[in-house]
Amino acid sequence: MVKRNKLFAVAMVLFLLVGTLGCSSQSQSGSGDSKDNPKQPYKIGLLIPMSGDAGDHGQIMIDGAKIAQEEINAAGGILGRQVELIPFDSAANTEKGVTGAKKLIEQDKVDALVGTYRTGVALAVMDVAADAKIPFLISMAASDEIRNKIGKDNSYYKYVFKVAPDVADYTANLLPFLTDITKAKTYYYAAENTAWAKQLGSVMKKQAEAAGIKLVGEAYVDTSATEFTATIMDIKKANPDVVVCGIITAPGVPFAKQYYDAKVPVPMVVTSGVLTIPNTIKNMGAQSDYISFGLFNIDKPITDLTVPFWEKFQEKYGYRGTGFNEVKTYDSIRILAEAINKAGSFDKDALAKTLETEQFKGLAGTYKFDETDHQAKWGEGYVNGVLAEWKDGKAQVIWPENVRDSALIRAPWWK
Amino acid sequence: MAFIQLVISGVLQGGLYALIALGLTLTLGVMRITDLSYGVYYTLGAYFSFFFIIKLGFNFVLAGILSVVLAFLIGLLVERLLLRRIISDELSVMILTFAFAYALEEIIVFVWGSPFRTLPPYAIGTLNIGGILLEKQRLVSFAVAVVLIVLVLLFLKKTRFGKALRMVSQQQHGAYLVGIDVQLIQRLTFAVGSFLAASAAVLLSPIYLVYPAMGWSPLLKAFGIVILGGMGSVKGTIIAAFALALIEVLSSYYINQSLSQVSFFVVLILVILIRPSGLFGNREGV
Amino acid sequence: MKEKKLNLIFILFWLIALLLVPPLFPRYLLHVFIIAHIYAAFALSWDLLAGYVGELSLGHSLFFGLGAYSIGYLSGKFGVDPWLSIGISCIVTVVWGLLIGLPCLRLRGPYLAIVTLAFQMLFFLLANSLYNLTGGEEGIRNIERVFNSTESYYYLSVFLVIIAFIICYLLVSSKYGLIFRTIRENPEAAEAAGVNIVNYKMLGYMVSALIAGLAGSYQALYLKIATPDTLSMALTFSAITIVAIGGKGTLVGAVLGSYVTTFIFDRFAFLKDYKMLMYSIVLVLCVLFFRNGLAGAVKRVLLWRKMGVDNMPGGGKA
Amino acid sequence: MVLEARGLTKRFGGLVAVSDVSLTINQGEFVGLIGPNGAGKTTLFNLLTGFHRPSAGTVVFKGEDITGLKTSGRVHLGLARTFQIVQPFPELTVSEHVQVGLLTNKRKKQINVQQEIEEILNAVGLVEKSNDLAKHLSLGQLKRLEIARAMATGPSMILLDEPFGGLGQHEIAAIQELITDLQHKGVTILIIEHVLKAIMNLCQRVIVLNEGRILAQGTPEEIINNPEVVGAYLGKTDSGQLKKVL
Repeated sequence: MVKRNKLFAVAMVLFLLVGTLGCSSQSQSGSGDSKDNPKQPYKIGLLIPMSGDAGDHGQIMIDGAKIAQEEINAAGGILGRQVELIPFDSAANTEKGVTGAKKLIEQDKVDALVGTYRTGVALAVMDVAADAKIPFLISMAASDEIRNKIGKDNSYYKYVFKVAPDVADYTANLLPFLTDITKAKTYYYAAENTAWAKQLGSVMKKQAEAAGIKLVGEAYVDTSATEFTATIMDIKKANPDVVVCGIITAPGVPFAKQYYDAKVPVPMVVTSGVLTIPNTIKNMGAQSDYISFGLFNIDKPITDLTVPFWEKFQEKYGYRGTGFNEVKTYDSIRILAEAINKAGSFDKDALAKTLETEQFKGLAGTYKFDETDHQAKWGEGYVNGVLAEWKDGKAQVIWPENVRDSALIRAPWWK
Repeated sequence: MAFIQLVISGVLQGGLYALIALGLTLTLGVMRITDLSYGVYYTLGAYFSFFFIIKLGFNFVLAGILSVVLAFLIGLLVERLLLRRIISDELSVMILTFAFAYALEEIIVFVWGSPFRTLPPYAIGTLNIGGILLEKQRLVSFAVAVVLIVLVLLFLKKTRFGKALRMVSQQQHGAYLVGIDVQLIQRLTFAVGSFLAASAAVLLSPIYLVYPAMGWSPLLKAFGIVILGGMGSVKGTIIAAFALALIEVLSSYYINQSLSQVSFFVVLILVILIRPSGLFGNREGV
Repeated sequence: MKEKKLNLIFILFWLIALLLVPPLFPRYLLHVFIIAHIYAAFALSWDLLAGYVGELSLGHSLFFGLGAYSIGYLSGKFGVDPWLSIGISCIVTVVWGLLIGLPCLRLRGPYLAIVTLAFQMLFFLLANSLYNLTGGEEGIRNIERVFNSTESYYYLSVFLVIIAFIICYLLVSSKYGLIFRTIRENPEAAEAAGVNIVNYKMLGYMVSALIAGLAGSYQALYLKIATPDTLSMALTFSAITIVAIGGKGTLVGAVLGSYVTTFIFDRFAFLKDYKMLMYSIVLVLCVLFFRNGLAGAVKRVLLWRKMGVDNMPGGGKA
Repeated sequence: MVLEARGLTKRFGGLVAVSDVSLTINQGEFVGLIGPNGAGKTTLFNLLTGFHRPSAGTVVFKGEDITGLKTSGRVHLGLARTFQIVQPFPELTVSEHVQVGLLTNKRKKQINVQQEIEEILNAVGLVEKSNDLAKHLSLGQLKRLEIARAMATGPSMILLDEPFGGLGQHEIAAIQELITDLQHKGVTILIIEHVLKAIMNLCQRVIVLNEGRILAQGTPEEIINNPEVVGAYLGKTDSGQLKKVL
């Protein structure tokens, strides 16, 4: 039994060893505070999911970010300093996100943070960034709660800006499909039973009602649902002019397939997610035809940056962007660089002031942040989206009119 | 009319639920282990057919057969290399199979990446019989599922292996005494379970979609069905599968569409609490 | 009785080592230690059930999440004092443990595992979908800040994990520990020896829920937010991995495993997608070949000359 | 009368394992329970000790209806048992096996646990093994450990399920002695045994179970000469052959 003593001694040694290991590698990487030094790169921490169920988004974000980095560096960097990207896998998990933010700020000494895919992660990381007074550009997380939080304590979240669209922007993106394209009087909302889809539904309802369009039915399905006979029967019974689909994860595909097979006589438009990704559509065959969807960007001359970016992306990585992840990450980094260049100094307060007052060009349009809640504005003259329709596995842009490929392609069985 | 349509949809779905749950019920009965990696064979079946159809361009039937055969072989290997070592320790088996399910998911991400994949349909279109819509794809999948289930049932009833399997399931010790190679029976049963899970995936992945975490939901469904039907009762499993599918479809139309999963868990929890041996189980003390 | 003294020595050494951390280590590592302590407490609660009572709780993150959401509600929504909130949320998780345990613990093995999993999935689902009640993916925010410095949060985490360890240790080294082990070893024989297994399992389950809930509410307090991540299956999976690596049924193993995995995770952050793969393969190998984990290996190295390893009393069941 | 069963019936699905069994056992009695394989002896034990719930019938112990009581509750009342196939706690030491029984013994104040453990281990002859893990014991030692664990719960009645099964002559004698000692201490004993010879000497009364029913009961002498018992054991042969077997 006395031997147990040794057991704990060894345990202690192991424990201290691990700690020291952490310590020693820390001292290697913590390379000084020589900020504003033109020799030092300008470090941007990317907080993105690279594993877990949102894992595939992360790589696309990095791919978009790298193009921004190359372009900025080729143009002489940010006030002469080269841009360095330091990604961290937040695994779309709140605790990992905070760990990442702390590591990037305290150990890697980044100058700014960009990222987060999940709203929950963004909300937790905001506080870390605000405490450390590090600029944080939220690129993907969309919920209103972020800008509400900034709006409530604008001086504390002075350096936090939301490049990502708001919930209302997601639905505003779809609205032309109802008003201009189909001239619908009624619509049906089919979505998955998540908070996000419910938020979308209630905002959509408000916007549609303002445009004189009535909601005639809604269905919230499980995130693991596979059988949609009941939903489709309910849609047919409600007889809307358009179906708005908020099923953005796995069940979206069987829903779309069943929707196609059942020949529901009205067009469907999808807000975002699985049915807007080329990879999903690739092998669906005819069953993906006639699905319309909203996107934040596509290879059309929306600004003069857009087409070159999409071409560069395709050429460099051999796949098409999704119009979400890579675009918003690219834009965030560009905005950051442009703002510092405009401010003419690395001073954070000057940067915040510039971000609050100036306008910035991105792939998706012109970014102008709200002065109180730091939300990028949406609509004509600001950031705007596009609507497209799948036909033969290709995305045909159907809105806005100045860049569209064709008018809405109608299925033979639509009323 | 609406009711008939819903019942038909429920029955079509039920056939596939039965197929998925059948393998698990055999494994549980014969091996007396809680196999939390059962869903992995479903995922593997889907990825194999994705690989054969999309990457190699095989036709659906050939790809399907190759996929289920591969799943069968992997089942054999897993039983031999992993489970056999610790099969007597219930807790270790659960931890191991849980870890294995996770590991395999990560391997799939490593090999095929994590994005959603889709497969082309094997039968397109819908039959309209007096206003009742029948998707051809679901009809085909149901038919194949029923054929497979009937084959398994015949196999259990008629063949020597089937009889030995039932003997092991009922009286493991007795089976030893009459000279049955229990290990062999267990290994083959485990592989047959993998085969059935994979065949369900082959039939369903062109209807749904393919992604690394796709196996968890069928695993839970299968467990729910097996528990509802009574552990080790083949008859109970099949009845429970159809009952569950019908409840899902009917409740989502007449009550609320968002509640099918919640109601599944609630029903499952209630059944375990009120009648732990399941609807058709007769084993004492659980 | 010597063992008791030695365990006290361990706790003392450990405590001193932990007190040395803030002056010696950079601030970021304090955060890593805090996370490691949260996981250690959570893993301890899981080990108490799996390693001593012999029950596999596959949905254990349920209690972690309940702790996190309770403090989220109390402090974040109703503005209750955060310290009081921690206390109340512990009571809440114990009550939930009772509510769920009472009917479930009559069940054995696979049934209990699946029912706990079903409960966890149900709550995860509800947390994600009941926006008005749970905030969905955004979780429950605005949990009051209790300290301004990471150091203070660190000391609190030390307090938390030591308390968790001591509770578990006192429990398993008392007569209850012996009774738990009889249930693990052979429930029927335990019943025949007069052990009312349902009652004792209930006791283990409630203490385990309490500690998991404490870990969860501390995490929410520290991050100032409670999100559905706290109810996820991945969290349970990490507790299982930590215990499998550290050594099941040893308590020390849960602590060691947590330090090792948290620091490895931190060191190998650059591995991205591969680290989960590595992690799960390590876990499979641990279950197959290294069943007594780190604590077992340490024991083996120390004792192999003196006596047969198999003769070690009180060792975890392989 | 210590233990009484009235109309005990147990059905597993379609199979009736125990059918309408009524029996009484008196204080201090030593009763044997015999019957061919599959006669339902162990199932009857499980019904008496609460491992199974009867499909019909009641069990009364010391005048109290215990039909709905769990096994542990019955143990607390003083009804202990051993198992046909030994059920040790493999990773626990021998003394811990006894300690568990003492811990759950609610009728007795725990004064000196260590001393009591020693006493019991002495009685079963395992005192020098007290720090060994159960998994390292031989079958004979495990059988004795079973009895030690049951004794530790302070029973007034013990149900022994084949305590001699699989043991050699020498070990059988040792356990026989142990059981006789128990009886002398006033413990009521109900024993299932295949080694009929062993119990024929020990028992005051023998109950014969066949196909789930009580076929006969009486003194050992009466049982050996009962033609129905002989038939049940050996089919249609004569009683002389049974006597040879015994």
